Amino acid sequence: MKPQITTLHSLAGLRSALRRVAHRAGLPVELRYRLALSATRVARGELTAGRPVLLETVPPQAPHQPGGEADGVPDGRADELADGPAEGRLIVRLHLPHAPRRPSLEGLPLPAERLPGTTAVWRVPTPLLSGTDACRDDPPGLGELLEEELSVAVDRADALAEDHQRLKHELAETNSGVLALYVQLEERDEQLRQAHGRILRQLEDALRPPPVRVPGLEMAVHYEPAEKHAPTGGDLYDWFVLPDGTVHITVVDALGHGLTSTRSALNVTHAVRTLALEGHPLESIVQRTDEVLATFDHELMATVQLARLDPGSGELVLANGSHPPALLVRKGGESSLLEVRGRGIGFPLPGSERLLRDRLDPGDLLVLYTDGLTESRRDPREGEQRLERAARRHRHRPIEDIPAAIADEMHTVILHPDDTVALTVRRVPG
Amino acid sequence: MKPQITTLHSLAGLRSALRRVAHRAGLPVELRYRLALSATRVARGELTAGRPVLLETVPPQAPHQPGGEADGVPDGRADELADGPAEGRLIVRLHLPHAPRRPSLEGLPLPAERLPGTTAVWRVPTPLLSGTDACRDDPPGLGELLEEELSVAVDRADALAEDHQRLKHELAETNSGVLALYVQLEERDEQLRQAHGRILRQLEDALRPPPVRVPGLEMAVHYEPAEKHAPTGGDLYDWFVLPDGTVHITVVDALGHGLTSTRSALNVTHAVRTLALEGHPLESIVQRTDEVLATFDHELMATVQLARLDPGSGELVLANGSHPPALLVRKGGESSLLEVRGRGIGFPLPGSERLLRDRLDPGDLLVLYTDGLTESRRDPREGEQRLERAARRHRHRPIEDIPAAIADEMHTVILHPDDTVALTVRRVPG
Amino acid sequence: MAQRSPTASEGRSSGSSDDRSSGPPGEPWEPGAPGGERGAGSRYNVASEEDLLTVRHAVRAATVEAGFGLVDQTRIVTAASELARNAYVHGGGGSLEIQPLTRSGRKGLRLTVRDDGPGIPDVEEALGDGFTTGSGLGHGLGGARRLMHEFEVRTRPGEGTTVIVSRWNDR
Amino acid sequence: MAQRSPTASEGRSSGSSDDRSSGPPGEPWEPGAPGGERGAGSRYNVASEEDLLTVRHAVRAATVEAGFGLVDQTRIVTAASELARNAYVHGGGGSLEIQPLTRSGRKGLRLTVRDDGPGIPDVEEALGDGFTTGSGLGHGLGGARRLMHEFEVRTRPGEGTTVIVSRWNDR
Ligand SMILES: [Mn+2]
Ligand SMILES: [Mn+2]
Ligand SMILES: [Mn+2]
Ligand SMILES: [Mn+2]
Repeated sequence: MKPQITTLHSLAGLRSALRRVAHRAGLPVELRYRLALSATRVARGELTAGRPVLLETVPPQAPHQPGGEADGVPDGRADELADGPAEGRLIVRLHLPHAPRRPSLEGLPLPAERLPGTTAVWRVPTPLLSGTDACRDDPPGLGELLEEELSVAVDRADALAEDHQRLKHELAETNSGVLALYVQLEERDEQLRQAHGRILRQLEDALRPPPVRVPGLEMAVHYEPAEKHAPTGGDLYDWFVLPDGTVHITVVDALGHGLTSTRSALNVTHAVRTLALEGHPLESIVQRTDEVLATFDHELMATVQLARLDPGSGELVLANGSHPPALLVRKGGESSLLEVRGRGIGFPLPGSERLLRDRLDPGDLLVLYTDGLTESRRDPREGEQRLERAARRHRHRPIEDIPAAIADEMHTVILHPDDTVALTVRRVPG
Repeated sequence: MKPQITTLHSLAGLRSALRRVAHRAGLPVELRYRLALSATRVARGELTAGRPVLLETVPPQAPHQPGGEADGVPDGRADELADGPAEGRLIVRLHLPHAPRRPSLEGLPLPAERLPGTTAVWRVPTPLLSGTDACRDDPPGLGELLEEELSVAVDRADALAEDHQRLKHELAETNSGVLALYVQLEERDEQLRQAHGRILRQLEDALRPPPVRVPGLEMAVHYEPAEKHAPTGGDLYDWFVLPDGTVHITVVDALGHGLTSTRSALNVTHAVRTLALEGHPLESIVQRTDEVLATFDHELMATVQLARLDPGSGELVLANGSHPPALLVRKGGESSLLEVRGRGIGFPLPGSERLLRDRLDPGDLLVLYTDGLTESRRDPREGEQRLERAARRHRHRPIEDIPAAIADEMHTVILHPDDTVALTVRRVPG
Repeated sequence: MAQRSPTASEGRSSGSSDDRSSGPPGEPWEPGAPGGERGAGSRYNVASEEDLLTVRHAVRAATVEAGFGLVDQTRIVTAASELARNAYVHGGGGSLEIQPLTRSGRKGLRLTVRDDGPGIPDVEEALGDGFTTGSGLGHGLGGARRLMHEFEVRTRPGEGTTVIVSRWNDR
Repeated sequence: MAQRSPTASEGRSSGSSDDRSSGPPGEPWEPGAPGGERGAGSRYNVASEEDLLTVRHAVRAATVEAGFGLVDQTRIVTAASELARNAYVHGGGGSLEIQPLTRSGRKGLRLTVRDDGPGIPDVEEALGDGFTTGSGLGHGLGGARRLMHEFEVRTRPGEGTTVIVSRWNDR
């Protein structure tokens, strides 16, 4: 086989010549049809227009003839020879000597290089031929070559289509799997949150006293931390029945937020409780609590509101240490803030200056709270006035609903978030 | 176009005949080559062996000739006609009259039906031809048909390969994305756990007193719930310095586990604390605590151990209500269980029967605990003996390590899991 | 967790996942309402298996364009594929529209998947996570909702289904 | 969370995810040690992009065979694909072996992915989750570890990498 240059006047002739050369060079069938299709596409315009093209083919050289290839390669590069004798290259140049412009080489089934001018070149690696040129004897007909190519191309397409099918299925499976995995992980997350929330609430409940049921009084409480999902801060309440049948209520707001202030608040409510149960008079309890706690918690500062209620008579007694005033709303709607001067635990000169005495008639509502309820808009006075209105509005509702209803109304605007306790007591006909 | 039967003696002839029929019937190129390739595969054996095959073709009927098709279809089924005039069918039957066995119809590029005997049949839908048979005029050469087929097949394969590439890339992207998503969700989960664990520990810490630092005494405590990750149960301790400089320690084990017993335990430690700070004598505090708490918690039952220690002199005073005995380990290794009869809060006849007085010399170690420490193997006596040995072994270690070291050793075998508190006090040269 | 405000009689349900990186602050995003600026949308038919792939590629490209990271790309592409498959399998074919969003300098992507199928008789049930039970793989609607920030279903028996989902970019 | 007992000098690290559905009770599963009964393994080359697909299909089929549900299939196939890709991209090609496991009546799957690449200089670093930062997508080793119950890396600079992972079926 030698380099050849042929002038061609028809597509059929071009294809036929190329296929025979490719076959003789032992090109794989796929490369052969790619080469034939590509050359056809490049030359079609010229041949259709009746202008001949030149086909120059340089067959691969036998291994014992290194460098021989370079003879037919005017623009041969050194790296073309670097492939060594393991495989040769069939070089195909298609010259369009009469073409008015350079042909497009875009998207050819076998990419071509462009030489200067209107020439396209393919350098196609060929397998190492064993000994003699095995394909030279008994050359098949052109129809045979075409049929072979068609068969290979169809098989390749069908194999790809099958792969494509498997791959689409795999992607669909994966998509379903990802969805299911995501849901599973999110559900796990949700369960985790719920479990932790449960423990947190139980632990918080452990800090708070159980409900007290006393004929003649209805009581309910609402508490919410400054930050959602955070545990109780330093706002705490306590309520219990004293041996004489009166109800004692403590509301405390220990300095700071978070859990250290929870401990302080617990210290206060428990000290007050024990002192009250011990029989200490109400007017001395704020001061006595300060004394008792000062010995081991020097940092503790807390405002505290103490209330005593006789369920039978409705008699109310209040003591106070720096805590915002209790609110009393009469059945008829008149309301008053029950101010009692006094200073809280850890404050200078701690203790309630006096006791305030009043009386709840059936239907009257007492509201105890921490400043988080009234000072969410920063102005205590304004907050107390809003509280009076809110409590008046809600005072006939079921007792369990009142504290939350008041808090909701008070907190429509929050400029200064703070822990909040709202506790309501209503006297009912015993 | 009419039904035809041709006897063929070569593959080339078969293909040529089929391609022309298919072309005339207006078959899409892909169906044409699939038909030609399939027929070739079915007939190859026979033709190679020199035996002729029969090709019978029934072209699609024009719309105005309903039922006409059935003439050429001896085995025609009703549903073949159900397609109506919208599209016809080219019917191709390939008879192998001399075949020794039925040909394989597996995996053909265009699936065939098998008729009785050695006949394969293809019924190929053809597009509705507009008016006259557009393809009849100017029939292309066989080579042209083949080239066209090859080009279509290669384009299809190349398009599929490109799709395949995109799809592989998409699958790879998805795989990376799923990995990253999984990691992100797991990390979120981890952060959630950590945040909740932190809050839980803080909340638990809020229930427990802060460390007490007193010259002359070292103190450390270890607590573990019966169930890992659960919060503290009803086992609690308290320690603080009294106004006279002595250290008061309370260890309580409230009935039950879980968080209701936590509230009970808190009630006890705080009542004891307030009474102690109030100046009540130690021997009356257990009984007084019962009285104070009985008024509002009728269910409460708790064992309690009270200790007073003078950091200067080492003087130790113990009171007890149904609680397991404290352990005293001397510097030299002698040990004794300090038994004090008494009954706990909520028990009948509550109160400590007497006080036990002893003295800690420098290096002596006092161990207070709840029964979870000693009764994990169900036998209190056996547990107390093991505790003596364990405390003896660890008594010289840094004080912070001792309670956990003792607990670890006591809990190598757990038959009966219970909340555990272990609290140790060592006298050091003041 | 996820807010649900379905009105069963209307067979309509919307909600947003509580993902830490939820949409920009402000009022809840109302599809069709003025507010977020929206770019030109592209619409794709969903009438064949091949269309499902085309849609997947297009959504992937849109997520990249909108600057979504790999994890969010995966979320959105997965949700889009599921919704498109639903429209194809249960709705007998339909369309998917991709619309880039911009609000407060953040980018987002809105997908609107429509079909003229039989509709979903019980949206709440379809949104339930029948996944982890392993049995009813359902429509995966619930999964798609979790994957996106905003989610709305409009359906009525016999009148087809429209699902509108969107997700905002963190960056 | 995940236990790690790496010895940096040996460039070896093993651990198990703390997944709720971890392996059967008993001693930790020791690769190579007697214990879990193992079926005959199949080995696949990982030397081309096409091989990655073949491996993915094979692992998918093995998970179905072992009775894994869709979610676990996704976990295992994702991990396998990542490890095979690592071996191909970073290890210059290698192999993946699939081995069915049985212990205490439970079924499992073990994957062994080998390459003769440069090895991983710092396994701990490679296991770190550089994912969510968006930048270093790393080897995804850490992700693969989280997806599986058991995980072991044997590597040394210049001596290739072997990753052995397994997962047990809940059912
Ligand atoms: Mn506060
Ligand atoms: Mn406050
Ligand atoms: Mn206990
Ligand atoms: Mn106990």
